[in-house]
Amino acid sequence: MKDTLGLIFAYQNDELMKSLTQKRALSSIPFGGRYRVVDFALSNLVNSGVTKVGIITRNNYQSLMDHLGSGKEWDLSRKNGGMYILPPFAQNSGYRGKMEALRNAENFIRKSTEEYVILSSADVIFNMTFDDALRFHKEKGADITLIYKKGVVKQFDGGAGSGCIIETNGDERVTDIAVNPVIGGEVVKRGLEQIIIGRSLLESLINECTSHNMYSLHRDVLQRHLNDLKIYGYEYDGYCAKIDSIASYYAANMDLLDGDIRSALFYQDDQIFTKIRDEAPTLYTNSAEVTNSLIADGCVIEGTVENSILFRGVHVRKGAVIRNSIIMQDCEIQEKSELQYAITDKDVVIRENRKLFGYNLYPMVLAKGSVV
Amino acid sequence: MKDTLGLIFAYQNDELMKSLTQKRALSSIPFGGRYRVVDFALSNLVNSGVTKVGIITRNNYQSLMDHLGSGKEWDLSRKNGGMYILPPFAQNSGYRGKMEALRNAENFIRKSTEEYVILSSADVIFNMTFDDALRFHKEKGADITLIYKKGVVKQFDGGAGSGCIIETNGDERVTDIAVNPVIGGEVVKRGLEQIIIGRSLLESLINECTSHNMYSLHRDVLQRHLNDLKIYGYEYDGYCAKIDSIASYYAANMDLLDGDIRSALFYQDDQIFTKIRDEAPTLYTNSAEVTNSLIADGCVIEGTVENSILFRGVHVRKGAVIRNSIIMQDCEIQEKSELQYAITDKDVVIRENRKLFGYNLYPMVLAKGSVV
Amino acid sequence: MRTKKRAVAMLLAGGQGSRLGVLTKKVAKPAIPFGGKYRIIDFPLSNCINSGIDTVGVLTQYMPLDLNGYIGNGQPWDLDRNDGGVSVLPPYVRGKDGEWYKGTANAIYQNIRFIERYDPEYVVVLSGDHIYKMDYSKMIDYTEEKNAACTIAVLNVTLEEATRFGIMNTEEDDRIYEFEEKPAHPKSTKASMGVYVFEWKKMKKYLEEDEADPNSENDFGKNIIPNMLAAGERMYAYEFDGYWKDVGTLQSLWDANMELLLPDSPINLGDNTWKIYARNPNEMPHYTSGHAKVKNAMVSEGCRIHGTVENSIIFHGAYVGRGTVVKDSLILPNTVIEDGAVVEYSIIGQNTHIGKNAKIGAPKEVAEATVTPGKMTGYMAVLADDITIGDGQVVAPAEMLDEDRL
Amino acid sequence: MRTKKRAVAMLLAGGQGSRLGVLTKKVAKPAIPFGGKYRIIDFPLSNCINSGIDTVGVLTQYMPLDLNGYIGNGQPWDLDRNDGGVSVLPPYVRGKDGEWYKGTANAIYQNIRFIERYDPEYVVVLSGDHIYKMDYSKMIDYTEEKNAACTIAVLNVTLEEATRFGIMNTEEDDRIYEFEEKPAHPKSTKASMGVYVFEWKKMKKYLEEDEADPNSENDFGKNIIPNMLAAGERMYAYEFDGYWKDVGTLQSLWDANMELLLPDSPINLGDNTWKIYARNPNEMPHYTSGHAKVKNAMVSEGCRIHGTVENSIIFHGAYVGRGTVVKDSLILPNTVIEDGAVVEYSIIGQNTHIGKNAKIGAPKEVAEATVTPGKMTGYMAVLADDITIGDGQVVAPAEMLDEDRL
Repeated sequence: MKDTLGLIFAYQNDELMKSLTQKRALSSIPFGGRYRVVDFALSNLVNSGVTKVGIITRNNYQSLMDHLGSGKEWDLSRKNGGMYILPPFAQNSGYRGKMEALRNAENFIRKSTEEYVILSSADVIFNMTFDDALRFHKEKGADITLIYKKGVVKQFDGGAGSGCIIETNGDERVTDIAVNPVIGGEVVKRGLEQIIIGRSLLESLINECTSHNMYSLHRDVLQRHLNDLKIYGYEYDGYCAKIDSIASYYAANMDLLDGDIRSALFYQDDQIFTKIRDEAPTLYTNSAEVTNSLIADGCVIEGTVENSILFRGVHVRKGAVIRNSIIMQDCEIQEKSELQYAITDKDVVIRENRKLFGYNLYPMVLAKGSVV
Repeated sequence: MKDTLGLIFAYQNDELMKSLTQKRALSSIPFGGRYRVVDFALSNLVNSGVTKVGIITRNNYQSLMDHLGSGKEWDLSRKNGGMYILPPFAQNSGYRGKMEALRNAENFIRKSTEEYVILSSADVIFNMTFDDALRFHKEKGADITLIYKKGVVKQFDGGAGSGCIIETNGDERVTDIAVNPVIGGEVVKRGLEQIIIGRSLLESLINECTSHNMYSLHRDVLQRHLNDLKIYGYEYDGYCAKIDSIASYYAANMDLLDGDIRSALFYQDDQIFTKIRDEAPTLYTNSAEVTNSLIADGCVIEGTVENSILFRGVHVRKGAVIRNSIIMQDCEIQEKSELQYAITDKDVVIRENRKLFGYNLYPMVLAKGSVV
Repeated sequence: MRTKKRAVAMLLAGGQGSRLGVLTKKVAKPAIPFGGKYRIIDFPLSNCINSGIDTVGVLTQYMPLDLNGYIGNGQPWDLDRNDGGVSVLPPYVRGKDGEWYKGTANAIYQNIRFIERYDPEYVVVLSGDHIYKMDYSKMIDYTEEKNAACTIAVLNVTLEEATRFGIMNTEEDDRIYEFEEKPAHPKSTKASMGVYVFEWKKMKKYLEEDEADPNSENDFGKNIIPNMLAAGERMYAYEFDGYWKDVGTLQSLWDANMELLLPDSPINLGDNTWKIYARNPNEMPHYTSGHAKVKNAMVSEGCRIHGTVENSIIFHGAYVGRGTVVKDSLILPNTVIEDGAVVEYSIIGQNTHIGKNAKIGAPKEVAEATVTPGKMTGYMAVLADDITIGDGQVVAPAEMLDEDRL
Repeated sequence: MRTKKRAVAMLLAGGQGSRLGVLTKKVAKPAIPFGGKYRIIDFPLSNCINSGIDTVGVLTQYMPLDLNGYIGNGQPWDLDRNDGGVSVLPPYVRGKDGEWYKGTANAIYQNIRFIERYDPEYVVVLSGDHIYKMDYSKMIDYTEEKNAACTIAVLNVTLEEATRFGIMNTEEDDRIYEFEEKPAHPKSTKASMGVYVFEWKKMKKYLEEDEADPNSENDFGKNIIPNMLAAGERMYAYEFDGYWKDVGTLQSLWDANMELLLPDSPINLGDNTWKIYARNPNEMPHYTSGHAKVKNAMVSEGCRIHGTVENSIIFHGAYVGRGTVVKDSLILPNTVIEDGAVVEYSIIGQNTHIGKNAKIGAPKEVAEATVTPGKMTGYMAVLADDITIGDGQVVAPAEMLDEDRL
């Protein structure tokens, strides 16, 4: 897929998740013990053979830049192509929609020579290569192909709605696009915000939007051009989770305790790459009691851990109990403290004998660096 | 100099040079046939053994980022330390002074462990290592050391004034600091905007300025604290040129045709590093007539070139004549055209038989990509 | 960015390590896995960068493919530099004939041109056989202070142990007047750690003289050091009092790994002030299932643990099935141990597959009480890399197995 | 990021290149400078990356230090990859004994394990002796189309030239039925370029059989190809009609360099669609002074030209003094030619210093008319790397000089 350019929307900074996104973009939230959310979008492109990827940022992207570095871990530190961070123009403090964000990448797109572009939102957890979808796009002679997932959409409280729901005919041509509709428990085709489009078409659509002060990809491009452009849907039938609320973030992490989902995401030829951190392996002492948990390197476990995810460098001291929780990098859970349904951001310290309990769908979030 | 952090002010975007800085920061203006202005500040730090460098940017820094890449060419693509681009906070559209710019780097400075900081402006062309100056700084027990150059300041029309002029006593302690004074032809000590300071002192000065809404390094720090801080001057006696106007930019380029200045800047153990571009060596045909010129790789010369600087990939066609000019990357000077005292930005095409003449101190500037 | 370097390190990584038995069948000893995710060579390489030495030549000769691939461009150790960094130095042909490295001194001799590129004042000679953390820059400072031609790092051992080491006999100020290899009646307890700092100019002279001597074995311990002493060069012992472990035998490899499980482990891999770097495999966090029981163990990323693990090191990517028991063992990377198998007091090579209900080794106390120890293995069972043990098969304690058992 | 690769390239860079005389005294032939800033190996390496082959093994044996340093981590050719990239493969010791590469086939045989890491369908075998631009991916496609076990790239030469090449005799559809090495009476003009594409599974089989044959010379041309033909394998000639030049002799090296000066040079180094990459020295733009006269010449960065240069290639970092004349010559990197010297029809090695008013070689026409040609040098004067010619000294045409002349 040398003829395809990748563009990642990495600027989402969802208000609904603000406890975790206060100092970082959604795309750089830690996930699954050692990853960041953006690793999935980026690895999918790399695994598809895309060697030139632009990352569209807005604000709070220092943490994202620190994570991505020179792109080495994704093999995108290259002489030709590779990874390009696309910072916002100075005066711009926000994008009203994706088409406005793409204006920021216009120069990058114009200077590229690839025939196709994959537009990927960095808020979906999935492991997919685009080879088959691109073949489908070419065979259908499509102008735009939307990757979708068929199923019942889990509705999380505080979620950003269901995104776009499409309908397709027998030929998989898209016949209707609904933006954030209210849906019940029915099976729908939900767009994953992973889109294949010709580069020159994308350029002209950006121009069209700019000159008409339009900005929404869904409303101003997909809905408006539903009839005059050939828009197709391509079904992805693997695991996926959209991160748009604390609840959906928590649920997607907990999904990883399911062996099948873990297999689908990680034990594949196509790996999910992430930034290296040099840590020793995790040490279990004689008093450790760990069940059904995912544990990164660098932890020291002297207490009890159940149904939880521990990031790198967590220290669980003697008598401490962690259940159904997500403990990020370098947290320390001191003697005899207890956590249930909690998400502790990086560098949190839970003092001795403290007890903190959240609920399943309303996990308690402790901000970065807090000492409780 | 492992105990020293480098910070480069790379955001200058001088209004006086706007024909060259329209789409780039001053620090990324091409210079000397294959360099960018920022290469000097960056190489000086690297040559001094500094391995952690923050680059303070503001806007129009895409071109700077493209140039710097991962920092590989400066050996600053490292696991520990290396190069950090410090983008502005989103809402910030400009800095009123260097202390305000440093606020942007506060986090970076606080997280560092080095004892000293070198603050370096990326608008000076010079080749200097800071080892001796740092030794001086330590021996004197100085709080702040200003590197200065003694001499008559060349006044270029349209220049940004003479910067700061200092006076020092016999012990080299700074006794007076004048900001942009009007000066005649006398010998003065001109600050090169290369400053050594303790990291913790710098942190507290940034805090002080922030809390009092002050922003100027010269007025609010150096002048205000002239008596209660130990501010010393350290003389640099090599070649230097400050780029602050088209005329000073032109003159500094032309200086390179002087063998002694070339030696001082380039034929040293301490090299000036820059981004690699893969070009074949330059080809002279039978009709080439080249004298007293500096010529980068990738050129094809069929015409006449005198007292000029040719960047990479320039094509001088038969019968074309270039005198006293600066021709940037990938320009094409077609048959029988003639240039005198001209600066052509990248990708300029001069059509057949065109004749363009500027004057010595008012060279004609042709904007990037123009076809004349 | 100045090419002149204060010190260049030369790491002797050419040895076969034959006392490690089947583990070195396909890889050179410095590439043997250690401590859950490391390899032995990570220790000297990390020591170099942590000591501020950014130019390292690695002298390889035996089965270098894995080692070369592992070292790569040196990036994991921050040794990918425009000027210096890590270079792998194999033997080569010049003129008409090629020459293998005849001995440790000859290996350095053949690479004089490499060293001279950097015009160093000092050359640090290291080996890839030891687990330790050491700041070489302090030893270089000491060499400079003493104005010595050569400094040899020594460790204080017991008089009994001293009979198994190269021993430095020194004056009161640590100047060496005699070197004895494995003395029957040691006069001193200062054992050489195999870490040397040489003043380069002197070293070059002795290397050239040694090369010209047809009777020399071209070895540092046997030739260069004695020659320098005989010539009256200033040579000093540099005392090191940290943790240092030779991992040249299967037993010492097992011991050194197990010491990582001690409370306040003497090598402390979690110490951020002196990190040991490794080429990180890209694996997800390890999963410990609802059926698992893990006590006093080290588990690395990519592992899936469904059984019981005690007093063991599980290297990255390994799988321990349900009902499986692993005790007192090292399970090297990417090995699979199926359901119901029992592995006790064993070292299991990389990528090896152990079938269901197989039985490898015996409980440590049982083995030690009932079995005749193997020459290399002691009471342990040791399995090579890349082999398969069928369901229900048995590998006895003290056995060293190099082929499938189906 | 999938480890399985369609094709892996193996570049044979172990030859000494003895016909290049003093130029290969210190460096392997593929590391010889070419075209002002390149080295010969830049051509096959750049061809690989431009053909989409990102996994290259470089087989070295002779004087590899410079070559290894030059290749480094492969970054200049965009061959520094997390998976694949360029790997230098020296000979090594396994078991007890080491084995030098006995022949081209043996060199590949010894690195079967390297190749198998990438599980390729095809292996491309290249040599480091030729200047050319070629898209190997088209040749691989052709191999696949023809369902061939091996494809050999051929060039159409004259019948006369054919006597000096390995010649492929083919059917009408380009299937090879016979291979003749330097035939006295060639039946065909299809000369082998030394570029092979093999189906890996087949190749491995023949390599193993060849290794088992004690009488084999372990050479592709002498053993592998004939054996495969004899066994009836499908082997095809792949016609290449671009520029291709063997630079195995001093004369051909000079010729190939000079062809860069032709209008519409056949190798066109300025073509951005097929870039030739090189490890770039960090040097400033070259300076041509007010006294200089440069015509029909190639000048690279870092040069300082104060004299007359005609019909010559001046490599990077060279200095040509005032009043100095350089004609019909190659001046390799970092060489200094002082004021008033005259260099004609010569090749001057790297870092060589030529004193004032020295005289090297003679005008081409004069030399050709008056001098007995040297066996290696022809009518040229050839100076080794790193030597010094004193002021006023003379080096005669056809002379090859390997030491200082003061």
